[in-house]
Amino acid sequence: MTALYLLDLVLVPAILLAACTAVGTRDRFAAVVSFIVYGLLLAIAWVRLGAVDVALAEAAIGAGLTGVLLLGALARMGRRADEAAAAGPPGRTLRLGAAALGAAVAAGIAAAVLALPEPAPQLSGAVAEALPALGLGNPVTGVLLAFRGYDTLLEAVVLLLALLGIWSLAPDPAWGGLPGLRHRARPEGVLAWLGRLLPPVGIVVGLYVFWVGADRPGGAFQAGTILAAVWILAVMSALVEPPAVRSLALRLALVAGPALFLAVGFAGLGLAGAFLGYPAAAGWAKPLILLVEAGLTLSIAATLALLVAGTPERAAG
Amino acid sequence: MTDALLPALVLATSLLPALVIFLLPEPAWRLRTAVNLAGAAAKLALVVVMLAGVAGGATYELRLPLVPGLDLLLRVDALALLFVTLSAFLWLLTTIYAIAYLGDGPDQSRFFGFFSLCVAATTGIALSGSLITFFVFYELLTLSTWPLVVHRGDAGSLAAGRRYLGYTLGGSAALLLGILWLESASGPVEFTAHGRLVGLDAGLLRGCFLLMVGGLGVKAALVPLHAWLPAAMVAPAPVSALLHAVAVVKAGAFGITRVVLDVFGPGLVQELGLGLPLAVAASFTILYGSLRALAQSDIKRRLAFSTVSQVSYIALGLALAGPVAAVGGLVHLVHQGLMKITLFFCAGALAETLHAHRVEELDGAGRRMPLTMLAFSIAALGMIGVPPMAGFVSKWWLGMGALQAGQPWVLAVLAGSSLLNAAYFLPLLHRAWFLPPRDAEAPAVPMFRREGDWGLVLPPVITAAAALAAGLFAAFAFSPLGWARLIIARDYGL
Amino acid sequence: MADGLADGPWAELLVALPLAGMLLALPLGGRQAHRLALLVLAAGPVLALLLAAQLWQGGVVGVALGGFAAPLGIALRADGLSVLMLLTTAVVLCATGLAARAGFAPRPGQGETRAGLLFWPLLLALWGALNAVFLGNDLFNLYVALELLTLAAVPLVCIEGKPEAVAAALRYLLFALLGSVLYLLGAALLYGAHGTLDITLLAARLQPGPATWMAGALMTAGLLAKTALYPLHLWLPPAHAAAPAAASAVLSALVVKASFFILLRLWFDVMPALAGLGGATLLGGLGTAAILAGSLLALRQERLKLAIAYSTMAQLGYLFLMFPLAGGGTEAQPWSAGAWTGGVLHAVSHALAKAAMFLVAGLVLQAAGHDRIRALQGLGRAMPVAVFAFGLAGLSLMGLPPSGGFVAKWLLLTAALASGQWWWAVPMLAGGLLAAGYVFRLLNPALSAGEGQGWRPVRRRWQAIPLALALLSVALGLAPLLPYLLLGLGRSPAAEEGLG
Amino acid sequence: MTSAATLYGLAGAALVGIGLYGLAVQAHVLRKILAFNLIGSGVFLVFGAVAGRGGGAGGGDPVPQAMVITGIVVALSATALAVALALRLFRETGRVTLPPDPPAGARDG
Repeated sequence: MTALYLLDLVLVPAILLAACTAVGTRDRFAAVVSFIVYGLLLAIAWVRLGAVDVALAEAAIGAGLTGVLLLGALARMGRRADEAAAAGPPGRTLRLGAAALGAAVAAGIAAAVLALPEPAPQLSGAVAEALPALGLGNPVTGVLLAFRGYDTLLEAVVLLLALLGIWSLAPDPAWGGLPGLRHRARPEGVLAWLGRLLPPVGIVVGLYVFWVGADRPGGAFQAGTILAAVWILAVMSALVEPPAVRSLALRLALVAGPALFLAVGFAGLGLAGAFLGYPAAAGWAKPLILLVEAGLTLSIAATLALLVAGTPERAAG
Repeated sequence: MTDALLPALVLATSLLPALVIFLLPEPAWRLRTAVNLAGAAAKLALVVVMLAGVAGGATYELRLPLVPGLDLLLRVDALALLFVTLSAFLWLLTTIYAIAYLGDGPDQSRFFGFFSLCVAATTGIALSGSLITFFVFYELLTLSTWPLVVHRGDAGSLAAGRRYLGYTLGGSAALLLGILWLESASGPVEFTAHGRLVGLDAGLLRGCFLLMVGGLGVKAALVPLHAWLPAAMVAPAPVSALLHAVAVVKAGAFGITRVVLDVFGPGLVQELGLGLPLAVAASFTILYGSLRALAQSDIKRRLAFSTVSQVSYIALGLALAGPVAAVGGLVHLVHQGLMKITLFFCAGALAETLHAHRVEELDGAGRRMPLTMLAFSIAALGMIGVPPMAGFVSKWWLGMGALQAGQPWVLAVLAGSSLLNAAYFLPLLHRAWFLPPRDAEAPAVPMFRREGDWGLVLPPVITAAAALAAGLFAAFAFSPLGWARLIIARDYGL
Repeated sequence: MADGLADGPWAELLVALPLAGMLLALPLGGRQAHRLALLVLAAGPVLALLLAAQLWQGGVVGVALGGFAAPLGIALRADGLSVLMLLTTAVVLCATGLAARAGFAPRPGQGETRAGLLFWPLLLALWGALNAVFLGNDLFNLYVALELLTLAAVPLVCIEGKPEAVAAALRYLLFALLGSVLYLLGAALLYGAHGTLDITLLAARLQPGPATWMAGALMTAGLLAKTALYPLHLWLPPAHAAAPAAASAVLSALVVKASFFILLRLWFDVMPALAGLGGATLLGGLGTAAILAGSLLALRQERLKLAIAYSTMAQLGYLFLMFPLAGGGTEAQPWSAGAWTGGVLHAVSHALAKAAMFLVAGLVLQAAGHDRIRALQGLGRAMPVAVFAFGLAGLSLMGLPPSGGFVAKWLLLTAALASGQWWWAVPMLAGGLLAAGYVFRLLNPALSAGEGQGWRPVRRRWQAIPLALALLSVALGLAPLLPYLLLGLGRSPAAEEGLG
Repeated sequence: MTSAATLYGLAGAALVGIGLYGLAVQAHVLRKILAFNLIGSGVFLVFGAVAGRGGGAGGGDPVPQAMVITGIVVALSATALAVALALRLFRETGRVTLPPDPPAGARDG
């Protein structure tokens, strides 16, 4: 216990240090790298908090995909001098004001956190009580797919909507075409080697994470992220081309998850008497939940991959 | 059922034509004219029905609750009828006149649509039975008049429109504040329940009175809130008639009447010491308007300042707070309308036919347009107060009322104003009848053909005759004077 | 009405149907997306009316989604306020959808285009998000709904691809994200303190304390940034002006109202007792500043859409006068909850009027190719119906009768005077006069006589769409009794008794 | 457990402060987006603290954990859109910062 507590005392300053570097350093590249490090440290913190599901999500999405997005954008904007650099470091007044604001807000939140009541009001009991009826072992999956399934449905739509937003920024002539720039990798390079080696492994890991999600940490979002990462790697190593935006198969893959979720939700109106409900009869809930999760995994993987690929910029070949 | 239906119908006779006309395509001249005239005639007929009914003791009431405490309430009482009769009658004539005046000009659907809307608003003002209803229609009037003022769309009209809106919307804000302040203390105010305000804080009541009369004073053109009115004379002549005689200025004066007689009651107004200041303000406006009129060489501007002066007789009569003076004020609401509309009709016809815009261009007009100038002369003499014209009747009752109320100084105001009236009207008549035309080569056309379109001639002749009749037959029960005496008798409980 | 109709899943459908439409539109493709979208949009008013009937017959509608009751599950809740907002949303979106065909329906013989496809799913998602907000009874779910709203709204701003629109969209996104993350932080603290985020349960369990205070402050600040209350308004005018007119209409009319709606829920339903006089006065003061600053800025604009956008900033200010004025009636008043009702009616009538104005601006752009106010001579002749619609909508903004805006302002003003807080009446009246200033400044050149050069003709049926909206905003002033009674259903007691 | 959870909650509070500072001070759009992500993860940590305090069988209250997962996905969606907008802005105008606040009386543009 003491050793673990010691870990906390090291981890928290490290996280704060990484955050400060990400905000404070003059070098943008260093800032993004610090952010990725920060994300990985944070994932450890989540494990420490007993939230392995969240740790997976933070590592894969918060640190991984967000980092890739920022790095990619930074690369395309170039590191040459621009007006942000020309403006020089922010003025003293601004910095002092911002620091005061940040400190005040942080202090307020800290006070509020310290004042939270003991014992903590919580729902873990209620979740544990209701979980067996669904046939699930992982309470987080239960919350995501059943108790607060409505949130998850909206969230899946949010993800898709972000992709539509990115697509809407395409130049008109490139509409329907391939997203992102063409990637070139030397066939004998490390990237190409990795690109050939990792996908089979990644796909297996992804499917595993999806499958265990019902009972142990994991689930659609984590699995989808891993699958997306595999695909991104394959694209970056120029092994595959991203699909054209006008492809019907792609579009079906994108909407399959949320659409399936909605359909099961509507079915719930008849079968369970409530929208997004699962039938009370034993053994019905889990297959339905797995079905929804499977659809979501597919859609999330496709959506995340295309989010990273960016706007369509090339006409389809 | 008919009791609620009739006010709605009276309102509908101008509201529906407005909506129909908006939808008509520009070239549908015949249809538009037909709708216009049918609406005007129907309204007049309905008003006559109501006149008979109210004289027989009937009441008409229509209540439409919006939110609790905000009812749209139309109620026909004697005062409402006085105003609605005047506007219905004058609207019919103004419509005929406007159709002739605008001929085949542009944007007619817009013009006549808003024209009808304007009259709908005036009808609503006349029939409104509560302060908030009054305000609703009062604002509708402001807004529907604006497109008419800027109808020509040139820089001058647009500037006049801006000034008109600036003044009237500012006035409305004051009026609204006054109404709401009063109602927040007393609850909704209807025009029937006297005594509702008794016991409220005197300071609050004075403040509300000031805000309300100040707000209404903008439309009633009380100095110094009058400057929009002379500016607005750039509008086409039928619009001037509407502004000065049928609707806008009258709405302000009518509002002051309602506030004094039916919201506060003459007794409370005196008790609060508000009558004398209002009388002084009105007297000042009367003299100031006349003096300014004297200095104008543009005919329409001269008439406009004359309106500033004449409308304040109404406020003066009510401010004096005796029943006799109040009769004088009320009856002037009608008399001034009849006379001033005649003058504007004639001025418009003179401008159209002879291109006479300035005083000196009237030389010899009497020979070239005798009917028009005859009507003009009758109205002008009436304004001066020559017996037995309508204006004389008003001034007589006002003077008697001033004596009765113990305010003899008002006689001096009346006398001075009459002298000034004579000073700015008589030279016009002199030029028209006794001087030769300026341009010698006046076209040799037979007498009555020279008058121009009959639609421009008939209306002023009718209104002049009416003004004359209102004076001559003042003693009859159905004359404006008889009606005003009935109203005052009811209001003062005589 | 049959029982089946009264008990139908209308609330769930109002969220699910737009999302289903959005999902379906994508594989369907750009040639058909607009048809599908219009079909789905047309169902909106029907569903909202059915829900209204359900509310009318059986009182507040509560739905435990999935059959899991709060606090474990998420509840939808429809009271009078929700239903009125849902109705308004359905109507405005129907009109906007019809008007948007001009810009985003495919032309004959043309293949799928970017904007021609994406506009429609984005619009449907926006509608779904709005419905989710108006029905949501769970503070975290409302966060997701708000994000859904933002991610649908931001791409709509720059869907035409103009550079200034991209910058405006980015600024909008950053403001909105900051707002929602602050909101989420507040939600976290509330959960920590009370173990639930269900509004009804929270209201019952609420304990004052540092966590609750901080949560309230953070959530309020976040929602203010999203509602663009002065001085957090900087993102609004460029975004609403740069967006295509159909999108501007929805953004100005509805999207900013969504975060305001949550603010109402927060202050009046969740923590009325904690909202002290100071906080309410602060909101009222900021609202006053918004009214004055927004109106003055609107007066100075050279371009029609910017002027309308600044007017939105000003009109949003009125909504915040509800907070200090709530309650405070006297015995002379025959109604209750005057200020609250007035504020809500203002939100609704502004939604209708502002949507009409932006749609007119869209027609102007279509006909003239620009929207410079000075160069709009002859507009009155080129499209009289649209100009008339603009004027009618202006009535509501000025708060002049007959219009919904008038009734709203009347209620607010009376509440101010009756409770002795006359100082709130001053900005309201001044704002009305300033609004008259900018509305007539826009109408003035339109009515001036010069013939506009090269106006492309606009058919009357396109002009009829904004006219219908403007007429509705006027009609709201002639028949507000129905909305008033509707709003009384499930109304928070704080609306009648005041905050604090 | 509880004290550790509170520690991470305090860290979350500090992260929000750091992120706010970055958002205000940094002009480069990507760095603003990065700062926003810092604030976001700080908020998630506060949620985590709330969940961790809840104890529970496996590891704390699963409801806030699920909310955090939802939040992470939503934050990624927003980040992706913001990055795409920033790239588009850069491509159109060559700028990597937001243009200064629109002047009050913006002229024709």
